[in-house]
Amino acid sequence: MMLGEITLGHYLALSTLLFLVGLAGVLLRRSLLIVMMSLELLLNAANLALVAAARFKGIPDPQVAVFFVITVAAAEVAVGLAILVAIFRLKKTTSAEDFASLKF
Amino acid sequence: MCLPAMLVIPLLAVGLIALGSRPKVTALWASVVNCIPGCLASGGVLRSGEILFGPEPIPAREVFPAKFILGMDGLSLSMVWLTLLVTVAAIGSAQAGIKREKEYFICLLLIGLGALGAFLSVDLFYFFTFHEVALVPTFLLVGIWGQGDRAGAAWRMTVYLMLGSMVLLMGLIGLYLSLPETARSLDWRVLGETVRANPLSPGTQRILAALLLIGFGTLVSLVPFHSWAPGGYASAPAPAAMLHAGVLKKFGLYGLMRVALPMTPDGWKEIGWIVGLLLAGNILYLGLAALQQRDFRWLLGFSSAMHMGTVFLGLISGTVLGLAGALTLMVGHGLSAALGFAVAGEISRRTGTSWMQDLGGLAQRAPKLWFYLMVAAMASMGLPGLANFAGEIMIFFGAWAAHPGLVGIAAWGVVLSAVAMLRAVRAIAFGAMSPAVSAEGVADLQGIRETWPLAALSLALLLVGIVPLVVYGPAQPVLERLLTP
Amino acid sequence: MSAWFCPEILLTLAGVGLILVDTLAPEQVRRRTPLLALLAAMGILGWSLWPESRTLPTSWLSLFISDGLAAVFKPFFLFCLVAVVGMATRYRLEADEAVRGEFLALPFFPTAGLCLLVSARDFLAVFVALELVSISLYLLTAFHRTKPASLEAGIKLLVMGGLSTGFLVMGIAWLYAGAGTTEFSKLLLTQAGTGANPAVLMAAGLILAGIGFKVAAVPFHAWAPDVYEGSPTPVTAFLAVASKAAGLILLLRVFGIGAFALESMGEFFRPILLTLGIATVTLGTLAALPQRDFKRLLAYSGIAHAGFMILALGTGGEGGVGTVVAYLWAYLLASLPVLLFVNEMERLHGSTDLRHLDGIGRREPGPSLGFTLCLLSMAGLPPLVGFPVKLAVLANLWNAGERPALVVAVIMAVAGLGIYLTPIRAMYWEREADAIPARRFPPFLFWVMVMAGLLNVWLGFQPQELVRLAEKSLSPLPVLEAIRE
Amino acid sequence: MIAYAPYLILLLPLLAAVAIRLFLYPFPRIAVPVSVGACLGSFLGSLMLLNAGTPAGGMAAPAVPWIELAGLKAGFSLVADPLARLMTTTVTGVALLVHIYSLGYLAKDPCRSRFFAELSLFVFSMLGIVFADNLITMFIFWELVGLSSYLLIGFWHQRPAAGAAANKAFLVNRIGDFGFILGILGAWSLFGTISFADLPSRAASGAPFWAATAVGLGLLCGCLGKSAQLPLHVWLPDSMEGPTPVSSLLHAATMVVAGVYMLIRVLPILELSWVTMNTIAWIGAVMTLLPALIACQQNDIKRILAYSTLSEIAYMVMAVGLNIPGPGMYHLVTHAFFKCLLFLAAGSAIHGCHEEQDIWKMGGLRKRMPFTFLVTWVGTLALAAIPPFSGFWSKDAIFAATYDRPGLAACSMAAGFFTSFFMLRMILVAFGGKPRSEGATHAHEGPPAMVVPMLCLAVLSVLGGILPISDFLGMKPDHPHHAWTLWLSLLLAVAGFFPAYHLYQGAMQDPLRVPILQAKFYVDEFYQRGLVAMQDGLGRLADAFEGWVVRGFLVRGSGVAARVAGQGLRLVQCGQVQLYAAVFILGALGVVGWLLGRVSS
Amino acid sequence: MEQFFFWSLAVGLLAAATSVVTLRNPVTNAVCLVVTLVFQAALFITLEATFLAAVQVIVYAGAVMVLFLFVIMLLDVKAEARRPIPWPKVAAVLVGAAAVVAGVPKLVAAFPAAREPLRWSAQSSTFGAKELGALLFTSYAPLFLATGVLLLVATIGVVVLCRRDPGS
Repeated sequence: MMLGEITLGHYLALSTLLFLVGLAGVLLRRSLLIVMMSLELLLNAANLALVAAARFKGIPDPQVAVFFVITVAAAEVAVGLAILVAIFRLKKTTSAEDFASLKF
Repeated sequence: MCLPAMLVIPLLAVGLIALGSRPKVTALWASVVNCIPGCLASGGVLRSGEILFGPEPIPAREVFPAKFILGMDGLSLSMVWLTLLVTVAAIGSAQAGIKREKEYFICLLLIGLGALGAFLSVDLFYFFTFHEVALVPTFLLVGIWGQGDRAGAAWRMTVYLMLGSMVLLMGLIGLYLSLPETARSLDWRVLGETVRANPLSPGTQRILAALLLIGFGTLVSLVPFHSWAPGGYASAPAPAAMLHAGVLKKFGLYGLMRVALPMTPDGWKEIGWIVGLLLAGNILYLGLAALQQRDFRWLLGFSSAMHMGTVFLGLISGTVLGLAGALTLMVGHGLSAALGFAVAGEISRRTGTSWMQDLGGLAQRAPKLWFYLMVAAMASMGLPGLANFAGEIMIFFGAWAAHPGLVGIAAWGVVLSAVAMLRAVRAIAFGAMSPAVSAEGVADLQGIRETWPLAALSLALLLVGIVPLVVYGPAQPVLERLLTP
Repeated sequence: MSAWFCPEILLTLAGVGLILVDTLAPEQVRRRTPLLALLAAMGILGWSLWPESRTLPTSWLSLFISDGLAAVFKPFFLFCLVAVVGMATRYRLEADEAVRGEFLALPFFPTAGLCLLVSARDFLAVFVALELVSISLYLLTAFHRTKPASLEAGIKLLVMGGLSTGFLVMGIAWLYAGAGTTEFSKLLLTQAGTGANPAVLMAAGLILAGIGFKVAAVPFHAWAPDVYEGSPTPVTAFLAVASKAAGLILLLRVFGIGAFALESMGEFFRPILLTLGIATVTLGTLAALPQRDFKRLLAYSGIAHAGFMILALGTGGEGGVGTVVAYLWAYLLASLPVLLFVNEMERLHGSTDLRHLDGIGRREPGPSLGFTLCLLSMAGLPPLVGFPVKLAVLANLWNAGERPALVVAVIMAVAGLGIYLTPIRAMYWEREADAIPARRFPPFLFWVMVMAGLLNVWLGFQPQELVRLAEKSLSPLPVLEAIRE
Repeated sequence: MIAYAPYLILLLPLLAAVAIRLFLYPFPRIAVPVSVGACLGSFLGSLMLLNAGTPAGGMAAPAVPWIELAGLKAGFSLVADPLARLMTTTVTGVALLVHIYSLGYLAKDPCRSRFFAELSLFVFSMLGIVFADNLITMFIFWELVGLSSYLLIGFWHQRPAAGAAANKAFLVNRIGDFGFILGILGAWSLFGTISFADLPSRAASGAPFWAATAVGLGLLCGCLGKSAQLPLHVWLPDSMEGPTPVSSLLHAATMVVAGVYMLIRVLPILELSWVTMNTIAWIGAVMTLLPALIACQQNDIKRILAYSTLSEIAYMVMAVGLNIPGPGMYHLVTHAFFKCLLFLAAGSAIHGCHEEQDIWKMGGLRKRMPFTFLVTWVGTLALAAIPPFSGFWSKDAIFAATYDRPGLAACSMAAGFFTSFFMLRMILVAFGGKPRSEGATHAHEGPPAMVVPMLCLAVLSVLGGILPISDFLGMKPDHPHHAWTLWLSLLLAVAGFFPAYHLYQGAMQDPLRVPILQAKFYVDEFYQRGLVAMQDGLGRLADAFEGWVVRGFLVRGSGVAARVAGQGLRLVQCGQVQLYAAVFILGALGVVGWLLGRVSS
Repeated sequence: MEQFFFWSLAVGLLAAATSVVTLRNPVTNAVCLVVTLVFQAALFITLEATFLAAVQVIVYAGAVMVLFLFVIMLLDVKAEARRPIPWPKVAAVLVGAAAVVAGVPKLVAAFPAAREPLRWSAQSSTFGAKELGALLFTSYAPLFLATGVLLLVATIGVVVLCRRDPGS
């Protein structure tokens, strides 16, 4: 495999691993900023898979999808950061553990 | 038109009360006036066998299979009259000026409405729906105006009844779906014909019969699905207990007669032995438990649940006689339970207690009340001349050939019920006057105003007891058809 | 040309217009923004009900479809919008009053997204529409930024939403890699006749997680209670009704009538949907029982309702799909008024704790009656509209022979009664609340609640209308039909 | 016209009862005469009917249908055959006298409207039993008689003992009726009829032996309850808590013999099984002796008479068991006269002594109440079967039939001995000697309303022996008359007086103490500690099970379980968004893993 | 050639991504994220998506990251304080991840098309800005519009949320 030819499978595997790293970040980091970065990693993993699919399937549509994903990701980040800023102003913290007043 | 009128009148009364008319008067008048369409409809039934209101049933599958068809035949006739009468009596004996009077009478009217609707519905969907209409008013009645552990009783009663209803619903759904797709219908007349033409497979019948038994059985407080009943009735305010024990409980029996028996005859026969076992439990277990009650309302609750066993015996007898007896006993039990709870209500309203050991000597203080107490007790223990006896005798004769052992148990149940009732009467009526009874302000029933609901129920008991033909006569052709395979 | 006046475009324009008015117009006009917003929402609703207005621009038709389902549900969302905007005009933003214009305008955009979503026939379109909704909702949830709970809800929704977006996009990517297309009908075609494609299955699983988030199906539900509780109540309404409905319709399109709806795929998806459904119903019902905050209670109750719908979907076939459609409408009719009531309650008391309901039944009989009826409808009690749809779910389960799911559904339907009777009990049984607010409910609430209650009753009694709606939503299913043949 | 007479006779008392209950309740001055008048009317009607002289088959009055459905034809059709006519006349006659007696006895009771209403109700019910032409009708009135008995025993509400006795009477009767109804059902399924008229022909066509036995024993149960025979006799002595006229009418003369009447009605069924017949005969024989023994040690004057009643009824039962209904009925009629007389006399004594019932607290009444003393002697001699008093003739016919059944003969004749013994004991203690209490010192005769009925009954008790009752019934026994039974029984009866005289002449307290007899053979205790306790124990068990297991554990438990499950599920919802994410991810991985696992397998 | 680029870029990408998740200083995280994105852009180039690679660098690495850094600076976020590593949590994640990772090759191998080898210039189907643009403005035009609305909403929302001094 190491020396074999690069296939779609390789890219998908790489994308999956990247996705897993993102998930780990979402689960483990306390800082909501980093959690949001990890969310970006998730989207990027998907983007990688999309582009690979476009290349190997020979269709342009996944690449269009990547456009939308990037746009959405940007909007999401903007909104997320805005909320974070608002939260920080109110509570002076961005640690996920400090947001557990709503429960049970 | 008289059939929908019977549903519209209580509804109008509810509206009027909500808008501020005097609750008791309005409710009472509505329930009395409601007897007029009842009379008209009965006249129609007696002339032509059955009367209907609503669209004709179409056997083919439509968008939604349920049709709002009201109908009345000889079988529903007596149930409808039972409802009308007990509603009048319950509202009549309800206390005007109780807290939240408006809601109180609205709830009572709604229970009566639900029962009437259920007995008048030809379509199983509406049949079920109307019964459930009474559920929430019951919850509120027990919860707001009840005594003792009212919260627990209300919850228990409601959840239990709901659970039973859901099992019942499963049975009805299953019944509907196990018919061939072209022949599906919810109209029990059509259903009956369909099933008669091509009976369901034995396996299906068994399952359906079991589901219907559990479902209806819970509503009827068949052992072991009974435990909502005694406590619920003990906690309920008297008119609610009258309506529920007297009328609404009959829904389950009526349903068994109407649906389970004709639709799943073989399944019903197959599980007959289970029913036998359970009804024996009703009679013996609940009868024994009734002996130990110290609170008169609890005793009435147990005894009311206990008598259901005898009705079930009529249902599994497989003879017209047994079924007619079951029907008569349903009416009798409805009237006597209503009377019993009414008397219990009057007693505890006057003396502030229904603990039998705290009463005593009531017969001297309140001879009229004692008289009605005696009527209720005697009816409940099956004294000839009152309706229950006629029903029991017919059941015994009808079921003797098939289930002599169960008839023996049921006959012993009469003894048990006598023991329980006589003990109660002795404790309440005889002996020296207890402080609660001799207390200031305890009075006998005052004039016609307080007496008439009890008198009406007693007279009805007497009428059915002496001329049971009024109950089983119109129903006879229907019952015969139910049993024809 | 008139096609360009489709609701999506009108909504966007209205939203933008409102913001412009709010920003630029003189003070006299700005004071009228709430009225303007309400009128705009109502206008669009009216327009969408106009028979001609629901076609889409032709150039959109490669991504969107204008079928019965879309036609039935665009008014649904607009209806929600009207309610949400109405509630938003009444919601207290406290220190943030200055941005009420934005608060009123923002819901228009996710509504447009939802309208797009229900007519999407391509996963890419689904993604974009869904994100339009999600991102607007992140903002709306956190909108009440002086309230820590609101911000916390916003950030929680954002994190979980981002996660689910990741799964959805990943699913889309794998779909491209596996099948080369994301269009529903093409997906159907590519799968038809061939064996199961693992890549497609995997993609479907990931997408399911993404949609499951929207629906708040267990185990993708955990955000819902916190977010519902923390959000401004109008936004809770949007989440609970519109957003959830959109998720279900998506689920329905994807697993019920498009994309993965082939019979051969049923063996993969039906067990999953049923399992999810069972888990969802159970958790939603049981966890709702001990809740003390009304919005949180509604969140769990919403989870339970979603579970019922997923169960219906899990039975497969048109019956299941039609059931979900009818159920959603019933859910809308029952839960929107409830939320409206809660919104008013919050306005008076400043919180949505259940204790504010104590004794409200006496103080505000009219609204309380409507509220009670809606709650009972949610409980699925006849004769309210919640009953026939729950009945349909159970009937589907029976018909499909899914016994375990059926049993769970029945038990949870009964246990669910406890959820809704608790507030009713508080309203009617309990003593007056400690702090009675000086002000009373506004008169409009009386009419809205009473009308809503009566509507629930009427449709429960005559559910044909709902069934017609369901039939209509299923009318053209060209691709699926073609493939089945 | 005469065919409707039974209805007239039957309904007059009912009308009186209803009228009093509904309208005349507050006006005892009108209510009481109405009741007496109704009874008089019934009596006159009975006399007319008795003289109507119709054929032996009797005449059935037109039927009123009750339940006619699917093979069961139960209606109120009345029969007026000689048996019924004789019984009617007896019942109404005695009842009329007791009514009149009550006028005096209860002259001051404020509740006498109720008393007379209940008394009328009783007469109605009793006549219903008499006229019933089928088993169901009989059962209906059977129960109504039970009800009226209950009401009358419990007439004095304020006395706790009255309530207890009333309950006991009703319940024990109910237990008997339990067997009775099963017997009726059995008879119905065995012979296809419930009509007495059809029974002989149907029974003649035969039936399986054990089935017939079972049916017979079932019907016997009814008799045991109502006629207070072993083992259901315990209620009768207690029922003496009721007013004395009630004891005399219901619990001596009429109601308690209804069981015998019923047995005679269903004799065709009983005859089918020798087991049944022997059982009846032996129960009768044993019950002649046991109560007579018990009575020897009782101190309550009414109880002594009650035990004697038990013993006398047992003679009638034994007669039925020996298949000689004629003498049985004969004894029934004469017994009605003299036992009613004795009770009225006892009532008179009690009344005279200001409600004192203990014979040891009376004494010396012979002087103060000579008339009562006289009629008591008349009754006693009739009871002890001393010729020429009526009891001699009727008992003799029964003794005669035991000539080839030594066991039965021994029991019944020994009973005769003890009867004489305890009756003389009663007379000596109550009427002889000196007054032993304040009440007895001031004793006096009752008003004329009380005296006249006693006089009538005394005459009847003396002359009753000349009534040709067996002939009237057409039930003359066909076995030969053996003189030795006559002489032996007479000898024993007379012999009974001697020890009594020896022991009790002038006695101030009872010289005999036989604990087992004082305790009535411990039957009550056995029932109370055994059967009632067992039933109550089972009841307590059921109640506890209901309360703890069903309501407490199962019902409340499931509610609690739901709550606990809800609380448990809430704990997952800890507010930490990353935990939510973990749940989400695990769920998604689960779904995907399941799908892939499914496709690869 | 393909192998070399792929493997080296893959390793770099994963390493950078792992650093995003593991390092403590937020600024470092952000920089690592930029590196990740650049690596990914390079991978896009190996997949002949040159235009997207450019967009990736400009939009993501340029705009989004600037936003992140801006917020980090604005909020003055400190490095996450050291704390005992939540071993159970980490272990659980590791075990889960290991299980999934072990499953990845098998999973990928299950794809019908997964074994297609990649050869540069072997296929002529490259999609440049022109093709994508055409698609975006024809078939996907409605989505394009919707994205526009989305951005509008986001803008409004951000403005509302981040206004200074609420209420005054």
